[in-house]
Amino acid sequence: MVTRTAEPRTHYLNVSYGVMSWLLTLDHKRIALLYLISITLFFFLGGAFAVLIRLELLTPAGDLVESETYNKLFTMHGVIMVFFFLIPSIPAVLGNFLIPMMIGARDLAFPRLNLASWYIYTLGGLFTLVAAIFGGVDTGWTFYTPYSSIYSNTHVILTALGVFIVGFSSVLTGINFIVSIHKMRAPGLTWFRLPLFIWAHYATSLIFVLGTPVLAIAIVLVALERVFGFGIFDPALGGDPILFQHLFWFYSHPAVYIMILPAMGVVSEVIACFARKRVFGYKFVAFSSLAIAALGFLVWGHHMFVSGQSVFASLVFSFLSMLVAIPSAIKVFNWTATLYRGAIAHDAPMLYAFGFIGLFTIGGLTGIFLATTAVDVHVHDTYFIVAHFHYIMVGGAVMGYLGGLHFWWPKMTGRMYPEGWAKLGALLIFVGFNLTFFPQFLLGYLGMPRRYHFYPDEFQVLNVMSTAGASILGVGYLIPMVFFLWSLRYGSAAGANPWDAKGLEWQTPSPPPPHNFPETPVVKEEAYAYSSQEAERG
Amino acid sequence: MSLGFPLFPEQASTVAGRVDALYFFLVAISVFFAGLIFILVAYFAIKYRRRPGRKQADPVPDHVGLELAWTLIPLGIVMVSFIWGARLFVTLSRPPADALEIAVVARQWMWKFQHPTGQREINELHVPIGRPVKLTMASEDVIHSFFVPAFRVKMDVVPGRYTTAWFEASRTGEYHLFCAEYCGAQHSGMTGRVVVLELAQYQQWLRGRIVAEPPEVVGERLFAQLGCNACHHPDRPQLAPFLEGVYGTQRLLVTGETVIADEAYLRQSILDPAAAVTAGYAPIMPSYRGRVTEEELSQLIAYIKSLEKIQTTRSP
Amino acid sequence: MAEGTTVLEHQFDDLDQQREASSLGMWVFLITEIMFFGGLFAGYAVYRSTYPDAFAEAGLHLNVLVGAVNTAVLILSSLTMALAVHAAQVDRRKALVVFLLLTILLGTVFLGIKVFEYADKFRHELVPGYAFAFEGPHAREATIFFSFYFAMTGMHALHMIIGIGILAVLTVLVRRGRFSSEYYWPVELTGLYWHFVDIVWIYLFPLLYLIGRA
Amino acid sequence: MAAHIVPKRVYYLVFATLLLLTLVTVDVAFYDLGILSFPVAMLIATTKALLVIFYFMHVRYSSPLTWVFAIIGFFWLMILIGLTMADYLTRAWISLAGG
Repeated sequence: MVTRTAEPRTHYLNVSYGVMSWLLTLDHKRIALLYLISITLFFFLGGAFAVLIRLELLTPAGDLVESETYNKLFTMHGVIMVFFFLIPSIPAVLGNFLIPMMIGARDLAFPRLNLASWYIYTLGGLFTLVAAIFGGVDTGWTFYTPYSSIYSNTHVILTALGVFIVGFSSVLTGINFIVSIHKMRAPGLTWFRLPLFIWAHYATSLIFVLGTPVLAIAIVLVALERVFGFGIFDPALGGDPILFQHLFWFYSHPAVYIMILPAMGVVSEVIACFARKRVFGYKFVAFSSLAIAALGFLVWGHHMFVSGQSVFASLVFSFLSMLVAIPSAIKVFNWTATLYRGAIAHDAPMLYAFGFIGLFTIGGLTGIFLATTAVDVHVHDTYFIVAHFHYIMVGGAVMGYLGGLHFWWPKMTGRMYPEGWAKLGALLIFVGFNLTFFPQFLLGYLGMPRRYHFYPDEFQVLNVMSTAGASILGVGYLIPMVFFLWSLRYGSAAGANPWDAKGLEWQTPSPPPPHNFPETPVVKEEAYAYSSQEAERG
Repeated sequence: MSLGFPLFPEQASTVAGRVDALYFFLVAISVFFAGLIFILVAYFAIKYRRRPGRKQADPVPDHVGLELAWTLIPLGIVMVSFIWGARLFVTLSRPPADALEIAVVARQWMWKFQHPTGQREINELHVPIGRPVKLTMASEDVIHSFFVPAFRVKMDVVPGRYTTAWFEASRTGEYHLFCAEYCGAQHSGMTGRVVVLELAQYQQWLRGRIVAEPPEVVGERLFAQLGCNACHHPDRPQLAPFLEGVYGTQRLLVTGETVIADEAYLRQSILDPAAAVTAGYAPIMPSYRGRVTEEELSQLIAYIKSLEKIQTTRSP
Repeated sequence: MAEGTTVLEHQFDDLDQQREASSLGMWVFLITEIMFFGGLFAGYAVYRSTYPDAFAEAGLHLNVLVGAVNTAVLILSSLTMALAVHAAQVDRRKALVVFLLLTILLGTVFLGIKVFEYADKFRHELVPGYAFAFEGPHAREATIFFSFYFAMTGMHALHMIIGIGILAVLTVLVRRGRFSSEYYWPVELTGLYWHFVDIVWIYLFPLLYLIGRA
Repeated sequence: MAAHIVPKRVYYLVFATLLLLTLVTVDVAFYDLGILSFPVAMLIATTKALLVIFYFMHVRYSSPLTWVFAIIGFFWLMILIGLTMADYLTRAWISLAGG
């Protein structure tokens, strides 16, 4: 089972050396690492903006930075975290690395497109960074018209161009995943033998492909209006600024599922492995991913209940938004049921999975508040929303990403991370996260609007709690950063399958050879056949 | 509150309690399901932890009945929430007919209000208790949002059109008014207060303000200054329709469609007369876009609306 | 087959798999294109339903004859593209080159006519943001119509230019003998893209040129 | 799975039909069909688009997977346009005070 290497074995990391061997690589595993480095940079950049935001909100007065600066801070935080960290995070790093291995392929279908997608990502990132350096942008990550198209005098075009460009990288990734999953599966690997990680990424890729172009055209239209004076959303010409919101949220609501679906895929893998059980209700979990992707496109209007959208449309969107809660609930119940009578190990990836379930449950349940029209009227654009989407995006997506990173780190690097530190990091992140964002639910219902630079005094205590939590959260994020780097040199060798996990990616050495498998594997059993493994051993 | 800082907003409107009731229903649902999940996960994680003697899991077959249960039960619950919310939302969207009508103009970064009797306020709104108040809101620049947490009322103010909101204050006092839609540099400074007074105090407050002309009087003067009465005049029925009693009626358009002559229609007819011409008339009216401000526009509309009340004898 | 093996990329098992994957990839890409233009169509639908008269009146300022001729040119280019794919399938390299060049030529003619039309709009000051001298009661909303006219036809023209670029590269590769009846799908995929751009125009033509004619 | 080779005759036929339909749609545009003029124009355009998709783009001879993705594209386009219009076409439904 375990591959012993007497002499240095050729793997994807040592097959060639030099900067160019990385910058021109077509190997999906190396491209995944390129993405890992870039999105980590953006994560800490976005995090730095968050630190400044939380420090400013420590006191009710606007005393740390000017209002203009504060507005740029939350805008850059949102733009960078959403478009340059969360959306590419799990798909571009873990998905890129694992999908070919999980389906028993030598690479993705289009390796050159894969590399191109990283360059496009980098180019988009550069535009956004240049915009930030030249003074930033202050429209909010939502770029609402007519503020963005006419009134703002910051670097809207440069930033929007960055977002536009990075969209192409999403599209290319999506095409690559869809085609690979359809056409490159190993012999015997039928759809219902696929790991749930693959199902989740398939659903995610559909959103990439169907949604991203609509955001792209929305941005193009804003640019045409801003640069050339076209009349598209301009009320002075009879244009409707709300049309922009429709186009924007057609992508940006499903984008939330781009973030959470892959995390759900990670959690399915981790729970199955550490409970040593097949995921309960496999087909329901698999199809609920597709259901989320499909229904996710029908609900965007719940961002617009108080926008001046028609009352009838709001009711339709409210109804449809309720439906999307169901597949999410199905997943949570099935994960919980998977734990029943399992053999549960409490390693760090599993702690992240537990954290994910808890935080996603809260995020999902508060989503029902927002889908309920009359309650949303009150909490819309308050800190309740901020808390809700951070529970989904950070409590959900980032916990999933970190859990996945811990889980597959041995596979990616061939090294183990220090388990004690990892558990400490997971604990700090969980505690810090809740302390940061739970008070924001209370703030939101009290009525504190989002994007406020200064605020009435009575909101201060909860804001102080939130800032205190953020500092714990910040430390929590630094810990894995440090020990992952440490493990590259000092971590113990991992072996092919340190978790004794199922799945094709664990059947090849760590780090994997350049083309993943010595010969194409043939699949004879379903995913997560942990009990049959037991039977084999007698 | 003993904590020294609030954890729950005041209820100062007739709908606040109803919104909160739904909110608490959802909180109860959330606590139940989140609690259920947390307890089960924690219980399973401990009871079935891996230990000597428990290296492998017990196989548990899938259970379609369970899947159906946790599909259908949550579905039922969210449908309750949808229907409950929808009914309340429709209430929130329909101002009562007898409401006190206040014109709101939002701009970077202030709120301007005008009472039906002409009094104007900036960043401060005085309203009587126990009387529905309807806000007809317009923006001079970007999107803003009128938000009074204590009333549980929020509505975006969108440039180029009217949006409306309404509330009926149920408790006297001063309450926060926020702009909830990000609107630029001083967004967080675009705040104010709503002062709820007893009816007598409100009337006293109205009397105490500098006597301004009621909006319909200013509107009437504008109507003459802008030359509207050159065509909209009983002597020239072939040129333009009478405006007496026009507000709130069904209008047949040249396209064959009918519209209700509400604020939005009157606004459109002043700014873009050609967009919806009343049947039987030629599209000869010039646009007044750029020639009237949002406030003048609301005064003109107030005048046209007032014609309904003044005019008692109607041509047959 | 010797030629075939050189084009087989390492991640695929055989040429059939590679061809199917490439074809599926192209179709998925075309979906993104549908959604990209879809945003424009949705915006158009919103404003056309809001300002039907203004759109009808503004549409009269476009030249139906020119639009119809351009439609015919584009349909003809789709035919030559389809014939190019056919020539590639039956290994007739000379015919393939001829049809590709014809397609490029027709695409260029289309763009030439488009330039002529744009110049006309500039001359008559019907360009939002540059000079807009539309007369009539609907002048304001007509700005929106012409904004969409330029955004839609501009995006379409951009796709045409990209398509012509791809066709040019393809022609060079064909002359270098890179393709055969076994490995011809780059021609086919380019064809898919070209036909898609044609379809977009098939909708743009009635939406922009033909409304309000009666 | 060898590629299907479509006879050239089919291409010429499709081309002729497309030209004919172009003439028809131009001609029809000059008759006042009232509210029907828009649906008729779209019907003709869709017929033309389907001809191109089925024959020039070979979908008629393609695998079910290609059909699925082609349909998904247009279906999602309809979602985008349909739900957006669900807002714009119903804005007047709850308008005047008291409703």
